[in-house]
Amino acid sequence: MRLHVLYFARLRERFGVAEETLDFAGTTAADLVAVLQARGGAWAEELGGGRAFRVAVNQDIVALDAALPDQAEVAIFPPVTGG
Amino acid sequence: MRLHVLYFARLRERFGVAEETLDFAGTTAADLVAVLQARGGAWAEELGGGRAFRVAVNQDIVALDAALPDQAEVAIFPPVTGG
Amino acid sequence: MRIVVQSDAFDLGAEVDAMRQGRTDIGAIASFVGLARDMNDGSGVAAMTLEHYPGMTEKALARLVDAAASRWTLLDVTVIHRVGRLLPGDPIVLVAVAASHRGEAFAACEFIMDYLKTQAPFWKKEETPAGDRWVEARASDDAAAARWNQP
Amino acid sequence: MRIVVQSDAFDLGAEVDAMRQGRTDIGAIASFVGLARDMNDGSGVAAMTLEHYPGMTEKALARLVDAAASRWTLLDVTVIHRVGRLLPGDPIVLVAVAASHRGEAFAACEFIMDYLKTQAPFWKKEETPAGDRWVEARASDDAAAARWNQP
Repeated sequence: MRLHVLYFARLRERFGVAEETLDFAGTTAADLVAVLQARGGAWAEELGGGRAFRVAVNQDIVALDAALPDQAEVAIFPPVTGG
Repeated sequence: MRLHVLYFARLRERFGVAEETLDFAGTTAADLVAVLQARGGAWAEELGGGRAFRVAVNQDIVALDAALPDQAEVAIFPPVTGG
Repeated sequence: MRIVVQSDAFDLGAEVDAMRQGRTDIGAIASFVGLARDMNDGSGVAAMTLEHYPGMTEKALARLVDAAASRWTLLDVTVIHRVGRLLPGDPIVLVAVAASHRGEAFAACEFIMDYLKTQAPFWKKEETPAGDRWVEARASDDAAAARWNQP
Repeated sequence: MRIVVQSDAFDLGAEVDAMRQGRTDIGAIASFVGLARDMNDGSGVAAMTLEHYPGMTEKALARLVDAAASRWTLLDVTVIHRVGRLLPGDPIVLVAVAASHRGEAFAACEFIMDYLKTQAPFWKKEETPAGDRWVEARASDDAAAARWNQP
């Protein structure tokens, strides 16, 4: 399936990318995170379990076991700090 | 001793008096209330135990056993309803 | 700290702007405006008149603010209460509390309102279709104030 | 219900006046303004920049307001959050809640702020003497939001 993936705040800066379109062979948000983490470097550091992050699918925050629909807009970002 | 006594809101209206100066032979706020209640009519109805009222001495709300100093400003009024 | 009893309307925006003017240490301003409603206790209300105890009122409000300031770390507090005749929709009371953090600002603002409702010498008289009536104190207001005494 | 994300400043007085304009059923308006401080985590802050997730932000704020409206009887809610670069003393966020009674207005206003802090996709970057830094989420904010789930 094809996913549109967005990164925000510290993750956007550390990955050096704000958005990308990916062909994805997995099923869940956790599968996608594993694919990204395997890129190594900042990807492994930020998504490898040491730091908290959040995943939103089509603009709703989801748990990592959530299934990803084809053409989903998936966002990965740090815990929020507005207000 | 001499007391300056003020009445507010419903009590002022029911007693038909906003303030008066009294010569008082008692000691406590309860003694003063007993004197006023003995006037009968609205005084007995409002201060006779059936309805809640508050007593302030020199602009602080006090309990009925509070001693009254000479020349005190004593106010008697219903529970407050501002805000 | 600013405590005012007045018959004129107040300006929430101007009061809050005055609190934060020239300061960069305030993180949170919680404020409350109480308004006259057209209904109370199941009856229409055409207008109300607020009576108070001049002299004691300002002292009682200052005591409430002092109690809040001894309980939370506050940067500024404004309390304005109107007296006289008010129409439905008119603002009656304003409480604004500035603090570094929101939890303190919210708690102190609600605390001051809850105690104002039971401790400050104001009385409301309502004009209803059945005639004028003095508003009775509510047990729920006593309960709201009492919960701040719980551990 | 009014939910806005904007870079411009907002006007608390005008927002609250707009809520009550032409109405006589509102008894209470609780409001909150969060401001940029000159200090955070022990360091001076010269400015901050707020980033957000356009599209999701408005949805997330609407969900918070809906959650509050399903929990308390509310008459109106306004939420305005600024984005972009802000200086110490600048207002960041406004939440105003109108209700018949003050307990509901206070609770809903604080609830919306607590959940906004953990659910709405905004991120702050601070300019400090040691360089720029992303603000870290606080455990105390998670705790503040979690207490609304208690029975």
